[in-house]
Amino acid sequence: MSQVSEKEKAAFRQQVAAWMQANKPADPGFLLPQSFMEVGSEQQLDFLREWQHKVWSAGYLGMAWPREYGGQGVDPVFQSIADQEMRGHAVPICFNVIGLGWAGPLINDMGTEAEKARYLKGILSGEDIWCQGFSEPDHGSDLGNAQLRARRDGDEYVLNGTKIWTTMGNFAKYMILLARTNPEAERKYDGLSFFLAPMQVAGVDPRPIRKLTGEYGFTETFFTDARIPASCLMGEEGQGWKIAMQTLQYERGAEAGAAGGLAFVRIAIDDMIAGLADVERDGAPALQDPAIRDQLVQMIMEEKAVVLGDRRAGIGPLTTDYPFSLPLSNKLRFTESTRRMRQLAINLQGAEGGLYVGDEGAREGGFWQRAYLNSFSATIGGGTSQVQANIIAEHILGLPK
Amino acid sequence: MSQVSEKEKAAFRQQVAAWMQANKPADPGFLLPQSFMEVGSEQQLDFLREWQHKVWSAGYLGMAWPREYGGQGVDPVFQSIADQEMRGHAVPICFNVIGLGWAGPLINDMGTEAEKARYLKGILSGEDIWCQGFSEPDHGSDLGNAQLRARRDGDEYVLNGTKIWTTMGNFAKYMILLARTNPEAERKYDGLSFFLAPMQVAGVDPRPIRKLTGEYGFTETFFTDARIPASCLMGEEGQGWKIAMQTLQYERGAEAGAAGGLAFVRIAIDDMIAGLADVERDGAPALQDPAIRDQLVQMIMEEKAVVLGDRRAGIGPLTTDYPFSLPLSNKLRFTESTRRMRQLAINLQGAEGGLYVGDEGAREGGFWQRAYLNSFSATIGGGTSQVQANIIAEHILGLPK
Amino acid sequence: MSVIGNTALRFSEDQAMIMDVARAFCADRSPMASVRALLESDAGFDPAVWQEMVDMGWPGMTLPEALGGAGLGVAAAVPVFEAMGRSLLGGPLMASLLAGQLLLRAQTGDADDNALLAIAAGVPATIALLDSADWGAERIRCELQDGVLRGVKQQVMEAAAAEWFVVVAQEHNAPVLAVVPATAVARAVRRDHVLIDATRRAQSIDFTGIQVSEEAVLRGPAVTSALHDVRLLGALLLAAEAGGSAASCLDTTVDYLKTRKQFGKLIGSYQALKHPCVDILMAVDSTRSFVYHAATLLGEDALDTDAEIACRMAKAQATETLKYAGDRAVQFHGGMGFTWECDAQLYLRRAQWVQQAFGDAPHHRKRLAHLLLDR
Amino acid sequence: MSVIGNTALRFSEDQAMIMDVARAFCADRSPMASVRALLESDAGFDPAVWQEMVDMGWPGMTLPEALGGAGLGVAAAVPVFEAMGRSLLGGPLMASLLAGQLLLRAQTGDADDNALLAIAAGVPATIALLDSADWGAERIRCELQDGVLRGVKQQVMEAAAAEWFVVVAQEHNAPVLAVVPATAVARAVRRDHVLIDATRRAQSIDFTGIQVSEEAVLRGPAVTSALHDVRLLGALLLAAEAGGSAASCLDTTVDYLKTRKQFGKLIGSYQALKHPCVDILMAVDSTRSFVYHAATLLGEDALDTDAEIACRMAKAQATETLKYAGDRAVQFHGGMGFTWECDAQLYLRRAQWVQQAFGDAPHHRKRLAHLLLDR
Repeated sequence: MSQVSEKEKAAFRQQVAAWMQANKPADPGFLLPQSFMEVGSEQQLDFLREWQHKVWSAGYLGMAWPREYGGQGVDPVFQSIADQEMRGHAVPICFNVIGLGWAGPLINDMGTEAEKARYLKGILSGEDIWCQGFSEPDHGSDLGNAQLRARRDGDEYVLNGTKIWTTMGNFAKYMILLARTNPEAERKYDGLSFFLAPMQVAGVDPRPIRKLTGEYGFTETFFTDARIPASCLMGEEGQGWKIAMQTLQYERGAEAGAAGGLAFVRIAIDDMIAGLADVERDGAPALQDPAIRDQLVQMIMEEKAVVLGDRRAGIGPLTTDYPFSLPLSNKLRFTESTRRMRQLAINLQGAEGGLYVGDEGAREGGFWQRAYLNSFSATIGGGTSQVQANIIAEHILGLPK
Repeated sequence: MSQVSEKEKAAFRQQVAAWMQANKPADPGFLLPQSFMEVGSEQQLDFLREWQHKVWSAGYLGMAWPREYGGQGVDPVFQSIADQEMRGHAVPICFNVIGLGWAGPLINDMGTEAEKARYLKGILSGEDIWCQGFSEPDHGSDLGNAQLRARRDGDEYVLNGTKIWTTMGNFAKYMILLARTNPEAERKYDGLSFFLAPMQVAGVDPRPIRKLTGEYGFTETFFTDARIPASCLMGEEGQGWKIAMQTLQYERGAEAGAAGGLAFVRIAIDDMIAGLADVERDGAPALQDPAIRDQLVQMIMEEKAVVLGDRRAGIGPLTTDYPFSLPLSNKLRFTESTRRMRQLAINLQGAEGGLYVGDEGAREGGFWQRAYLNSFSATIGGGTSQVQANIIAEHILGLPK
Repeated sequence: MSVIGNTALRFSEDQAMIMDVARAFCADRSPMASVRALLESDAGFDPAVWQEMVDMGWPGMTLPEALGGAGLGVAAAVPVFEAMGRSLLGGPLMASLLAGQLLLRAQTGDADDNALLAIAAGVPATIALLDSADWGAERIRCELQDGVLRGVKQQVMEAAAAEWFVVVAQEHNAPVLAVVPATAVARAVRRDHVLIDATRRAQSIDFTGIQVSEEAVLRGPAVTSALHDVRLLGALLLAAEAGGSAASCLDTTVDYLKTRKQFGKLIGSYQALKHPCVDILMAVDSTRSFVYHAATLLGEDALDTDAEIACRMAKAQATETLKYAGDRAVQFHGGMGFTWECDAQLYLRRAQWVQQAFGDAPHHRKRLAHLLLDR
Repeated sequence: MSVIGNTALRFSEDQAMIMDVARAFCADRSPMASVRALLESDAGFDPAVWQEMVDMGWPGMTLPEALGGAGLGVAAAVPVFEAMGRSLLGGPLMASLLAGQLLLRAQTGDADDNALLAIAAGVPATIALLDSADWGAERIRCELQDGVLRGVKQQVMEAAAAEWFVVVAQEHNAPVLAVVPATAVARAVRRDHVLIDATRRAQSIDFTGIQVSEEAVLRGPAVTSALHDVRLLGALLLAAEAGGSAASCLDTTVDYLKTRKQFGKLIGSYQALKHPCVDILMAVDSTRSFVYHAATLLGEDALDTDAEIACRMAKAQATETLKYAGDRAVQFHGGMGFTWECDAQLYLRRAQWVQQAFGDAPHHRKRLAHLLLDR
C-alpha cells in the first residue's frame, strides 16, 4: 500500500491538472492516433514525440523510475494520478508504449547498470523508440514456438527470421526480441533467448503492413543475416521465455513498474451516446427507440461492469472465489465488449454507417467505422479472444487443457 | 419421385381429413404427452395404445409397409399425407415410435422373413411396444464405445451391463439393443452386435428415471446375466455398428421407410403468441412492447427458416453448395430454437412464469414451463447440440476433427 | 456527466465478517441432501435452521436497535443472501426483511411498532404486493375501503410461515399499507402456489372482507416512497441471492466437466463447453460487482437515483446470469442433466422463478434507459 | 391463420439456367485479383465486364419485351445478384434494375419511355432516393416546385456511371418521380462518397435548381405504390447479394481454418472456431431460403403482404448473416485478418454497407412486427 497521504495526493492531482490544462496541445489539424498502434505518418510521430518530451520534462512520466535514469524516484501512486489526469484532460497519448510499458520496466527490474544507463532516459524522453519482436507469421498465438534464429558468432549474434505486428517497426531504434538460440533444446521454451536489439543495422528490414482500415501502423520485420553485438543478449541464453513472460506482467500500469503516460484514448459508451444524439430513426430521435434503448442499456452495463470489476478486484473478501478471475478476464471482456459497441455505433447511424473515413459527410469523420475495424487488433493481438478464453478456463476454472 | 398423381393425393388427403375430424378423441381429462418420451402413466399408455390401434385399423399407419405384415403396400407419399393431416388435426401421437420409426423399418429392410412375420404387425397395432438400447450411462454421446456385454453361451446370449434413456423401458416388450460381443476386436466398432431383444426375461430390470420435470418417461435398464435366445441377433456378430447407423437413417420419415404416424406434438410460435395474447407489461398488452415484438419477430423468423429450409432442401439447384447442410443441421437448429422459444414463453409471462404444473393459476397449466424443461431432451438426446455442431462442421464444411 | 456514473464499491469489515459467518453457516446447514429433503416438504425450510438464523439476529439485522434490531442497514444483509443463494437455503428471511423495511420506511411518527418488534425478534412476516402477473403495472387493484380489504394478492412469499402480512392496497387513489396478522387470514382464502423453484413457497391470498383496524394502516407519501424503495431492495436481495446461486451452479458444472469423459477425453477440455463456462464466470463476476456496488449506495434514507440505477442493474445482470448458468448446467451435464437427481435442475428452476420476481431484466432495463438516457 | 404464413418456395428452370450462367460468369470475370484492382479505381467496375452483362441482356432482364427487355420478372434477377455477391462483382446493374422497376411500376398510360428503353438497352441509370440517413423517414425533403427541383440526395448508387436519374421528390404533398438526364447534373453539384465497402460507388447530389420538363415527371398513386415496392425490391436484391457474399465469406474462412496451424493443430479443429462456422452456415442457409421464398412471391403487380413480409425477412436475415460472417472471418483469420491483403476485410466492409442500405434489420423487424402481430 502507498504511504502517501490523501492530502499529498490531492495536492499533486491539482498540480497536474493545472499543467495539463495549460499545456494541452491545440488540434494539430490532422488526425491523431487513438493508440500507439495507429501511428502511420512522420507528421504524427513528430507531434507525439514532442508531446511526450514535454510531459517528461514537466516530470509527469517515469515518476517512479530512478532519478539517475531520467525518472523522479517517487511513489508510483503519483504516476497513477498523473495518468488519470492525462486521461481526464484527453491529452494526446505518450506514444513510446513498448519502451515505457514493457522494455523500460524490464530493464529497470532485470537489466544491468550499463543497460539502465544506456536505454532508460531515451525511452522517457521519446528520443529512442522501441518496438517489440515476439509474434511471428506462423506462430501468432503461440509465442513459445518462436523460430527466429539467433546464432552466436564470436562477439555477435546473427539473426535470421521474421517478426510480425511490429508496432512502429519502421520508426524504432530498438526492439525487445524473442529469438531461438538453441533449436535443439529439449523443451522448446528452453531454446529461447531475449535481446535488446538495435533496429538500424544491416539485414533488418521492417516493411509496413497495410491494415484492414487501409492505413499503416505495423511492420513485418525481416531479419537476414543481421548482426548485433552479443552484449544485446539480456540475461543468459535460454532465459528468453522467462523474461518474455515477465515482460507481459508490466501491462498493469505504473504500480507494476511501467513508466506511465496515456497509452491509448479510451472510447467510452458516453462518446457513442453523445455522438449519436441527433441520429433519427423513423423520423424521431433514435435514442427514443425502445429496442435501441434496450441495447444501449446492455452496453452501458457491460462497460460499467468492467469499471466496477476493477474496483472489486481491490477488495480481498469480495474476490475469494477465483482471486484472479477479474484481472485475467479483463482483456477478454473489455475488448469483446468494445468491438460490439463499435459495431453498434455503425448500425445506429443508418445510411451514414455505410460511409467511411474520407467522406465529408461521414459522422465524426468515420470515427466509429474506423474504430470498429481497429477493434480487431485488440481481440486478435496479445492472444486472440479464443486463446484468452482457454487461458481463463484452464487457469481460473481449472478445466482440463 | 412419387408416381402418384396430384389428383389422387388430393382425394386421399380429403379422405384422411374427414376420418380424423370424425375420429379425433375427446379430451380424456388428463394430460396427454407431447412426445413418446413423456409417457409416464398406465392411463396415458392405454389411451394412446387404443388410439394407435384405431389409426392403424383405419389404414393410416404403416401404409408403405407390405400388406402381409400389416401394412398397405402403397406409395409412401400417402403416409406423408396422412401424417400431415394428423398434425393438422392435432390428434394424439402414435406413441410406439421406436417400433414405427426405427425397429420396424430396419426389420423391413434387413430382417429375415421370420423376423418380419414375428414383429411388424405388433409394432403397427401398438400391441408390442419397442424401446431402444443404444446409450449407456458412461457413453451418452459415444455410441461406438457401448460396453453392455453379450456373451454367447450355446443357444443363448448372456447380457450384462446397463442401458440408459430407455423410453418406455418399463412398458416395452422388445428392445433394439447395441451390445458388445467381442471386447477384443481391434476396432471398437467391430466388437458390436445388434439384437432384437425381449424385455420380459429374468435379469432385465428397467428402473424409471425421474426427469427434471419431476415426471417419468425413461428408464435405466439393468441387465444382470439376462439370457436371450441367440436368434435375437440381427445380422451377424460384428455388424452392430453398421446396423445401428442404418437405424438412425429412418428418422427422416415415411419416405425413408418409417411407418409414419404423429411422433410428437409440434409446439409452434403461433401457440406461444396466441397463448400470451392477454399478457400485460406495464399495464399494456405485452405484444405491443417494442422490445418484445423485436424478439418475437426473430423467433418467428427462426421457425419460418426451418420450414422454408425443408422446402428448399427438395430443390436441387438451390442446394448445390453443401447438398446435405439443410437435413443435417435440421435437428440442431430446430431443437435449439425450440428451447430458446420456450424460455422466452416463460419470460413473457411475468410473475406467472414463476409458477409450475400443478398450480391452479399457472398459465395453460404450466405448459410452457414444462415444455422448456422437456426441451433439453432434444438438445441432449440423439447427440447433444455440441456433438451435432461437430458433425456438421466436419461432414458438411469438411473442417478437421 | 458520464452515463457510467457512480462507481463506488466498498465493503466494510462488518460485511466481511457477516459474509464469513453466513457462508460457513449456509454451507453447513444447507448441504444438497437437506435442500432436496425440503423440496417436497410443506414448509420448504427447516424450522431448526430458521431458529438458528433468528438466534444470530438475522431477521432484525437491518432494523434499528430501538426496535430490537442490530441497526446494520440492508447492505449488511446482502452477503447473507448471497450465501443463502449459494447453498440454495430458503425460508422466510427475505420476506421478513422486506416486510420490515417496508414498515420501517413507511411509518411516520407514533405508528404501531408491534409488527416491527415481532420481525426483529424473529417472527416471520411477508409482503402481499402483487395484484397481477405484471410487475410493471402501476395500478394497485387491492382496495381498502372503510377499513375492509378487497382483492387477491399473488405470489405472497413464504405466506404460510408468515405471522404478519403487510398488504399493499389502494385507498382514495393513494397507496396504503395494511398490517394484517396471519390469524385473520383463514386457510380457505389461501391457495398454495406450486412454484417452479421448489426451494421456495408462496401463496395466492384473497384478502376480501378482512377488517383492518385504524392503527394497522399506514398512509401518506412515505408509503409511496417506501414501496418504491422496497421494490428495489427486493430486486437487489434477489440479485444477491441469484448471484450466489449462479456461482455455485458454475462450480457444480465445472466439477462435472472435470470428471466426466466422452470420446476418451474429459469433456471439460472441449471448447464448446469450456468457453461458455468462461462466459458464465464473467457474468457471475459482473453480478457480484453490481450487487456490492448497489449495496454500497444504500443508506437509511430513501434510495437516490444512483442507488436505484445500481439495484436495477444488479437485478438485470443477476437474473440473466443465473438463467444462462442454469440452462447451460443442464445442457452440459448431458443425459444426467435431464434427471431430477442432477442438481443442475435446481439452478435452472430457480432461475425461472427469480427472473420474474421483482421485475425481470427487460423491465429493469426499460427503467434504466429512462434513468440513463433521458437526462 | 398461422403467423408463419405463406411458405411457398419454387425455383423455375429459367432461374436455374440463369443461376448457372451467372455463377460461371461472375467467377470468371470477378476473381479476387480483379476485385482488388477495382477497389481503388474511380469507376469501381470494369466497363468491359459491364458491356458483357449488357450483351447478355441483364439490365433489361426484368423489363417487358415491348421495351426491349426479356420480360422475366425480378425473380429471375435474384440468382444474378446472388452470384455477383458471391464474387463481390459490382457495377451499375442493381441501380439500373431498380430505376427500371421504379419507372415501370410508376408509369401510367402514355408516359415517356425513353429512360426505360435506354435502361433495357444497357444504359446505366439509378435512383436518387434518400434525403437523410434515416431509411425509416416518411417525409420526402427534396421538392419539385414549378418544374424545378430543390434538395440534396444521399447515397445515390453508382451515380457517376448513371446516365439517367430517377429523383424521388415531393410536390404538393405527394411523391413524384423526376427523370433527369445525367447531363443536367453538373460535376460541381456531385460529391463522391467514400463508402466503407470499396467495391461500390455512390454520390451525394444537390439537385437544387435543376429544371424538369413536364413529360419527365411521373405523378399519382402509382408512384406511391411503386416507391413502396422498389424499397422492398431493393431490400431483396441486396439480401440476395449479401447472401452470396456471406456464402463465399464462409468458404474463405473455412479454407483458412483447414490450412492454418497453431499450437501444432489445424485451427479448424478447435470448436471455438468450428462451431461459429456452423452458425454461419445455418444463417447462410436461412438467408438463401428467405431470399428464394421472397423471389417466389414476386409478380408483375404491386407486391402483396406476403411478398412484403418475405422481402423484409430476407433483408433482415441476410444482413445479420453477412455482418456475423464478416466479423468472424476477420477474427478467425487472426493477425492475417487484420491486414488489407486478407480478403476477410472485404466481406466485413461490405457487411457494414449492406446492413444499412434499404433499411437495416431492426428497421425491417419493426415493420414485420406490425405485419405479423397486429392482425
